[in-house]
Amino acid sequence: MELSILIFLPAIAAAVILLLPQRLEQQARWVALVTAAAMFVLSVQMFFQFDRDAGGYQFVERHRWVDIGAFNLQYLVGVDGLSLPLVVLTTCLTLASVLVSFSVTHRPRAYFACLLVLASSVVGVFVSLDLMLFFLFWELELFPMYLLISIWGSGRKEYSATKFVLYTIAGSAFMLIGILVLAFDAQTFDIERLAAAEFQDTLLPLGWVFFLLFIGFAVKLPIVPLHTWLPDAHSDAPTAVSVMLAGVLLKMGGYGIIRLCVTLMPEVAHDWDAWMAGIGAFSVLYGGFITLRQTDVKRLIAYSSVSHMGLVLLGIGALGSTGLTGATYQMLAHGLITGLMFVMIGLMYERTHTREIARLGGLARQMPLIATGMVFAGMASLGLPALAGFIAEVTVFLGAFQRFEWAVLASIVGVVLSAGYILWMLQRVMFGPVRHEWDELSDQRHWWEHTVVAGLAALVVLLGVYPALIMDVIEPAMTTLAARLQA
Amino acid sequence: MLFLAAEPSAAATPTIDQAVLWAIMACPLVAWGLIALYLRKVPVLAGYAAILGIGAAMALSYATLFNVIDADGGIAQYTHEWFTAGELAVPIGVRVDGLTAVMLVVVTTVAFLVQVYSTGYMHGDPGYGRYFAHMCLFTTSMLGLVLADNLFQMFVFWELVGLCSYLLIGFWFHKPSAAAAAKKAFIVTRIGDLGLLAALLLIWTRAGTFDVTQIQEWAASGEVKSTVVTLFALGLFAGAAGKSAQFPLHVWLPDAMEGPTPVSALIHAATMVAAGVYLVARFFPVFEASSDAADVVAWIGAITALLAATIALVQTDLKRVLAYSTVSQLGYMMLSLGALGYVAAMFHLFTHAFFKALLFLGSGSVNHATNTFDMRKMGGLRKHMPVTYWTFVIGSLSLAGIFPLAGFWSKDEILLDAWRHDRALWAIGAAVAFMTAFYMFRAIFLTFHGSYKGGEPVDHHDPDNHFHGDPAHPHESPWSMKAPLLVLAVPSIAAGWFAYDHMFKDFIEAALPHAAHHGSTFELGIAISSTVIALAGIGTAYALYIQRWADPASIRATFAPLAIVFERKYFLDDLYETVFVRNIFYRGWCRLLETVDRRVVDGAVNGTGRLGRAVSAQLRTIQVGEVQSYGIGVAAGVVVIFLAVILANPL
Amino acid sequence: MMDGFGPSLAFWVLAAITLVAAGGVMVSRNLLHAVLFLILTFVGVAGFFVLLSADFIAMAQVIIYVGAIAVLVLFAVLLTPRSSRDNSETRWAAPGILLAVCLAAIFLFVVHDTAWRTVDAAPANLSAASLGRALLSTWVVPFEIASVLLTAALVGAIMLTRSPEEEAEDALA
Amino acid sequence: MNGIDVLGPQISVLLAAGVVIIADSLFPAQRRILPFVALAGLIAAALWTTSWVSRGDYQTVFHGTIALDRYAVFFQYVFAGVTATVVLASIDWVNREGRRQGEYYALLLTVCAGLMFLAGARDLITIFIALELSSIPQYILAGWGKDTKSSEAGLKYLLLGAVASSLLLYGMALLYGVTGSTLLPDIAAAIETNGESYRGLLVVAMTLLIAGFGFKMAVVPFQMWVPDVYQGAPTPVAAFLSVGSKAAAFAVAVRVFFEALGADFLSDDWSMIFAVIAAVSMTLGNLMAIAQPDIKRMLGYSSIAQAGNFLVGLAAISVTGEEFTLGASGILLFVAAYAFTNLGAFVAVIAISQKINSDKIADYAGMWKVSPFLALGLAFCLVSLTGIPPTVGFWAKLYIFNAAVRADLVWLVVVGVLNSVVSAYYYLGVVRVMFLGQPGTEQRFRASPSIAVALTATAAGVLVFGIVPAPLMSAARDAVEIFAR
Amino acid sequence: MTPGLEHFLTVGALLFCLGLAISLSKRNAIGVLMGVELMLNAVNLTLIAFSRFTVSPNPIAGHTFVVFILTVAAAEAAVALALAVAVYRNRETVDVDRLNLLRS
Repeated sequence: MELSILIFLPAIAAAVILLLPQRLEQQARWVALVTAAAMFVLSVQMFFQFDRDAGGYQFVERHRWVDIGAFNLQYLVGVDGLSLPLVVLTTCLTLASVLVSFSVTHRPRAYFACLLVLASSVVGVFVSLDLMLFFLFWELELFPMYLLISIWGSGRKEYSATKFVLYTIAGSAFMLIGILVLAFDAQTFDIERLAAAEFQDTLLPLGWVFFLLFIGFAVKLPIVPLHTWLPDAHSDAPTAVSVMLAGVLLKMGGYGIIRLCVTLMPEVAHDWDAWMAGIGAFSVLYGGFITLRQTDVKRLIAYSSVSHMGLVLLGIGALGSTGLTGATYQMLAHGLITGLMFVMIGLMYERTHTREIARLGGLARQMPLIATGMVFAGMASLGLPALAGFIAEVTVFLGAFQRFEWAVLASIVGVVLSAGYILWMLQRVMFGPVRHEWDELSDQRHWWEHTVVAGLAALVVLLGVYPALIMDVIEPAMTTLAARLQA
Repeated sequence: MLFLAAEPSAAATPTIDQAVLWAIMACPLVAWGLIALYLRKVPVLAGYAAILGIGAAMALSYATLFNVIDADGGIAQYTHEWFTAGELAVPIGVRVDGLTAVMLVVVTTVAFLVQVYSTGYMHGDPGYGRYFAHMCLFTTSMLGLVLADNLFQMFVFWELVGLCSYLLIGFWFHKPSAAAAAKKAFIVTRIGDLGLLAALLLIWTRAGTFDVTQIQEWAASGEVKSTVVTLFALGLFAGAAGKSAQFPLHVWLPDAMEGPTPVSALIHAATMVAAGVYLVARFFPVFEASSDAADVVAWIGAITALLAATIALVQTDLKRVLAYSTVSQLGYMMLSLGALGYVAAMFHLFTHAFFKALLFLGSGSVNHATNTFDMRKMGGLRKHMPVTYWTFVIGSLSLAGIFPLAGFWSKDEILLDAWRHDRALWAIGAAVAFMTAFYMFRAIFLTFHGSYKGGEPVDHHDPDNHFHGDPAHPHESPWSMKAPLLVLAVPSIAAGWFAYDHMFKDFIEAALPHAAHHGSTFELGIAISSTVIALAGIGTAYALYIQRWADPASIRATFAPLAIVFERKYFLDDLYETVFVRNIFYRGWCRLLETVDRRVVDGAVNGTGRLGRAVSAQLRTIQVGEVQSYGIGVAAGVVVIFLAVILANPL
Repeated sequence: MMDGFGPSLAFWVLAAITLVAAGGVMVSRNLLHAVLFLILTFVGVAGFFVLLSADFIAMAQVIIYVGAIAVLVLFAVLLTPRSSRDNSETRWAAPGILLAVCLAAIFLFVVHDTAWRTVDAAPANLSAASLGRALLSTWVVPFEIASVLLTAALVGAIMLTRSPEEEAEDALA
Repeated sequence: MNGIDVLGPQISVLLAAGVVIIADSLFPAQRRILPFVALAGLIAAALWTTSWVSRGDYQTVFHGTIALDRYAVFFQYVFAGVTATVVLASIDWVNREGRRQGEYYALLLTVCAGLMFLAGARDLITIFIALELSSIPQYILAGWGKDTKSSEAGLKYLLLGAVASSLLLYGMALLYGVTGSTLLPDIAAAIETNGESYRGLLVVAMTLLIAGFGFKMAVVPFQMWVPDVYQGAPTPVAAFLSVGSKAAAFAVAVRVFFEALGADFLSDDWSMIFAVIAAVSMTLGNLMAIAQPDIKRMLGYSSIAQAGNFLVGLAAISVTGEEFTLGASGILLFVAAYAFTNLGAFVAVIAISQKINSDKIADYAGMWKVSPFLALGLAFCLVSLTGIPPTVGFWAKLYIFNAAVRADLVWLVVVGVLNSVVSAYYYLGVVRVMFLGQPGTEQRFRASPSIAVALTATAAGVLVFGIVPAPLMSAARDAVEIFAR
Repeated sequence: MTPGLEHFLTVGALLFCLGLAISLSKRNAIGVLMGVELMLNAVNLTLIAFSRFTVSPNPIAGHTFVVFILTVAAAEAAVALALAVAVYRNRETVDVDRLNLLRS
């Protein structure tokens, strides 16, 4: 029941918001806030209710949905150690997104409704245990994203929104084929049963099926060379959307690779492991190098996401319990850190209305709190120990090093690159001589701004110093998976 | 959870409670938290909180030290599980032994004194609270690094001290040079940290442990392939080289002088930069097991020592002289470690911490009076600031290695080890010793002797300038600054006396698994020769800068090419920054990739879109609007379909 | 009935008339001539029907095609001014004709490639009576549909050809 | 069961047509009532159909020429619904046009009756005549508008339609010649017994049938009339064309190809042909739609691409068992989905175009501000056409692709999904213009009640079946079960 | 030589293709219509020939078919001419190659 509430509560709230009368328009944010908070509380409660020792899926709900002969779909949701943390991440970042959007006054009803629908669909992706349900939610997320970017965005927002949607649709088109082929062979869309199925004689060679699914997820992750939608989407999206996009939407890709590609087709995963690790390492480096050249703060962070998400793939490619756990942890860590980063950039942008690094400078003097937050986020982003990113990165490296020494050695160079671009950005934006054109600007001052920044920062620290809290949830699931992979 | 009882690992262990060890870290951390959250805007309290927190840590450190001494340098280790990720199990724990105890004491003592000093030095700075917060965080991290019982944890704190170093170098972030220096420090040390990270990965995959003791035993067991040990050792050393500013990664340390002077004293002279030495010492058996790695360490150390000393000869900035001196001395320590002089290196680290901190604080005091570090604008300060002068001289003498000051004993041991290991190393060491004595006294003579040249005028329009004296009339610093100088003068003189009866040696060697004899501590010939060399250096400086037997400028002109090389720091900064980073890397490689990304990768995407529209526009022209063409389409369809069927599947 | 010289001669003559007339439709530059050729073709086809013992259909062919359609077309042609009676080809003629030739080749090929099982004697029940019965039993629905279709076409044609003045009048009413 | 009962739906529709004409001429002042008479007829037809369904009285009547089965029933519902929506959507246009109103509705109803006949036709003659009954009034309707473009569209449509139906007829004639019968089951039986020896002829006949039906389906290369006619014809008529005649063509094609030409040595051929045509149609249709500035023409091209999607289902029919059911029911599902979706889109276009007097997509800029209801409805339908959840279009595509995968036509699915991406580009382009563009006028306007009802009904269908697709799917599946062997 | 089924079919096919050629090539709408009528005639001829020659349980079907085709042809012609008139009224031409208001 909890999962259904998580999925449908925001959807219902979105409907409520849309039905608000015009004069209560500005109250939409409160409805959204209450909803997001309720979701967060509920998911956290689930997180602690979750039985860490029992394997398999928990909180499972199963209903028949479409039952037409061979076309047999279920409403089947549940969480395990992989998806539960991601669900919590989603609700957490939804809350953060709602809070950072508190100052949105342009068509607030539609805005918050979109945001909630987005949350609903992302949660749906993470908890669906039926392939078709999964795909449905996967596609559903496009609407709100498209509208959010194209209406409330900036710059070339229409271009970016369209690019985002087309890219995702293209990826999911491939994914759909893979899903259909798999489901045809196993005669079911149930992920658990698919995982148990032995695929023989599929319509397509299983490797192709893997590849088809992989493409869909790689677009989302994103993996070089399928990444160019990300910088555009990020740079033109409003803050909250960047938070959601970097924070949870990219994770859908990594989640999909683990949940579908690797779990359902372990043999193929074995054949392709070196490729995955190699592409992951390549993404890390490539993203890092290109990030160094970015002159727009948001684009910079977007490219850094490309680099960081490469690590996820590297960890997955290791196909071991450590690598997979690290990959999952990296998704969480990156979600929080980049979320925080975009919040900070958003706060800054709200005041300066520019993201051009060249136009900024010395802001730490005018807005010390924002600068502090930015430095904190930057440090987390470059993988500073005691913050979440470090644990994730090192776990990935340790997990993958046994099998792919060179890939790991190559990608640890990314650690230096990330220090390079983050510090360069901080130096240019926050430090240096004061620019008096920004003298009028205020520091962060609203309670929601404080709450978001402090909350996310606290979580980043918590994940950095007490990883066991989450690792203990992720690990059993990944160990089981790894055992299956070794078999 | 952290304080759950754990089995101590060694039998003859110190009885110190692990809570004390954790508390050593916790005290400054609490102070940090208090300052960061509540006392940022209350400068006085912030300073006191920092002093209190670090003072408490210092007290506990001394307690620990005496406890370890009581246990004859035995090892106490308390390990817990931090987290597990699949096969990976990461421990968290504390380990205390002679090495740790010495480091604890050095770190907390210097830190404490520097905090006291800072209350005077940083007085009136708008970032006063922030300063102390960073200092507390640094102390915590440094203590954590020292106390760590495993490489992973060490790495964590290793990076954290790097962060604090970054924050403190860039403390005056509005100065572009400070911001750039901070960034440079972080990135350059991170390059070294790659090696450390690789070592971390290697040790986990090959030895399956991060534990210090186990790694030492693993290396000492001799069952491991030597390349693995060598690679591991080199990885560690790469990290150490970054932190300890060894060639070719030394370039960040001189720039780090952009930070407040107390910071330079604490972080960039006494503690953090010594962490590299500490790391190598911590894993000394690994280097013992790999002579190749040891040689690399020794020679890198020697090169660094020589390089930095030569550059220090020509510096005009007091702090930079000290900075290069630090680099040079760190090279000395590395040289010693590479020459398998474990004890000597640690001993030098120990003594160096005090006198170098003293020198830095002294230079800060000078700056406090003159608003500058440029020695060409000073002179004659001896009269105005006697305490500063005399403590500075003590520090310099100690650094130069004059009997019986602290530096003499430790430097002497290093030269002895070098002599025994490789004469070439000794020769370099001796040359460096000469240069050290020379440039230190050159600095003293330029700064404190002669006539005062007026200092740097205060720019009152600069909101960041909190200088509140009058550079035209230099005065002695307040007691908050003088007291630490005086206190530090004591160990600068006396710290070397621990060499008596192998006291330090035995104590610190107990930290190693197989207590071998790592060199004796004294040999008269070496001692005399080094003293002579040092005196020669002082004499030369006296001759040139006091007696003016020769004009330094003309000497410089004579050796112009060499002087330029020194002054331009062997062109290394230019090579790195301009040639490599900016041109080859940034404007070449990254730009190439970015262009590829924009034009090719993204271009393919946009190109597909454009192609689609173009194809669409072309295709639509077949809709000419004439009905016959449409009918022809139909008829052609029939023909084509029929032919296709027949061809595919003949009758 | 097919045996013998008479039917053969009739066939060849009819074939000649029909195809030549059809070719005449093709080559006529004047629409009026084309209509006349068209009528000739219809007549030829009617002749074939007779030859194929489909007397009723032949009659219907003459009545409907010649009597109705052709006359309709003729009127339409005559009602348009002389300038619109041009019957030349468009620029698509060459490919169109080429395709038609291809199609003809295909048709002829399959027709002649097939081993037809034919009956020599005409089937017994091809009379107008049995046609009537079939129309009113098996194909009564199409029969009814056809009536609706004609009505609809009639209504539609009338509506389409009403002049704007009538329209206006109608709209006012 | 007597004939009246069997043909009840068609008769009630035709009766309504008659009543409309007569009422129009007798009571010209009461014209407002005409569409409701037409609707009454359609509702009566639907109710009549429902009464069969409730009786479960499925059978073949009139000597096998008309089948009264679930399949026919399914399509009768679709056609009644489509016609009703078009009638609703036409009211404004017809009122504005102000002329020959009764005849317009009567012709619409006639087409509807023709389509309904087609749904049950099981005999070549009946098929032909029913096809013509639905076509000829459509030619007239296409030329119904006052402007030259409309006449031109009508004439073009007719001339091409005539050529196409001649081809179809020739194919039918050959089929008859080979098998000696016009009844589909008899044809199938004859082909089973000695069809192999007539293969060449059968292939020709089959090709000609494909051409004939393909013309109505509007698939490449028989599609070229589509954009011109859609653009020129009055928009309600274009809406009707795009859904009604296309659906009917597929209805009859499934029946003919499955029931008559299902023999193994033929079905391989035609399923391959359909697969290729499907791929080409999707690709060309979508590509041509990309740069299309006129929304009606754009919808025309898109309908070509959609026809390609339908054909995927036809290609996926292999003649035995479960897979057949999936492919064929996929077509039916797609027909229903497409009916909702495309009609919805057209209804919105009708309303908007009338207000702004333009069919240019660029002129739809800022429609969201001018008329949120219409913009939202249109956007939603376009999303459904793209095949993104939660719309019925998503399920239709999914189902039909699923069928294709099961028929081992993965390559076709690849083409299909890639085309979905292309189609997303231009469908969403319209959405983008409507939602993000700056409106030329701030003058807000409301949709008329009839349009509102029509759009609400279709959009609700798109949404409801987008969330709960099961009923529609099972209906489609039951409908094709009669073919299962 | 006795004319058999093939002969009639040949004539039918040729007539059909002539009709097709005409309808595909003629500029005048009425010309095109004539081509269509020729095609329909060819179909009729084919059907009648089949009725006459082939073995069939129900040979009258061909004849019936022809009747319907005749009907439809008439209806089609009527509508076509009506549309042509409508076009002519607006454009003063029935040349289909000038009917190109609707394109690309």
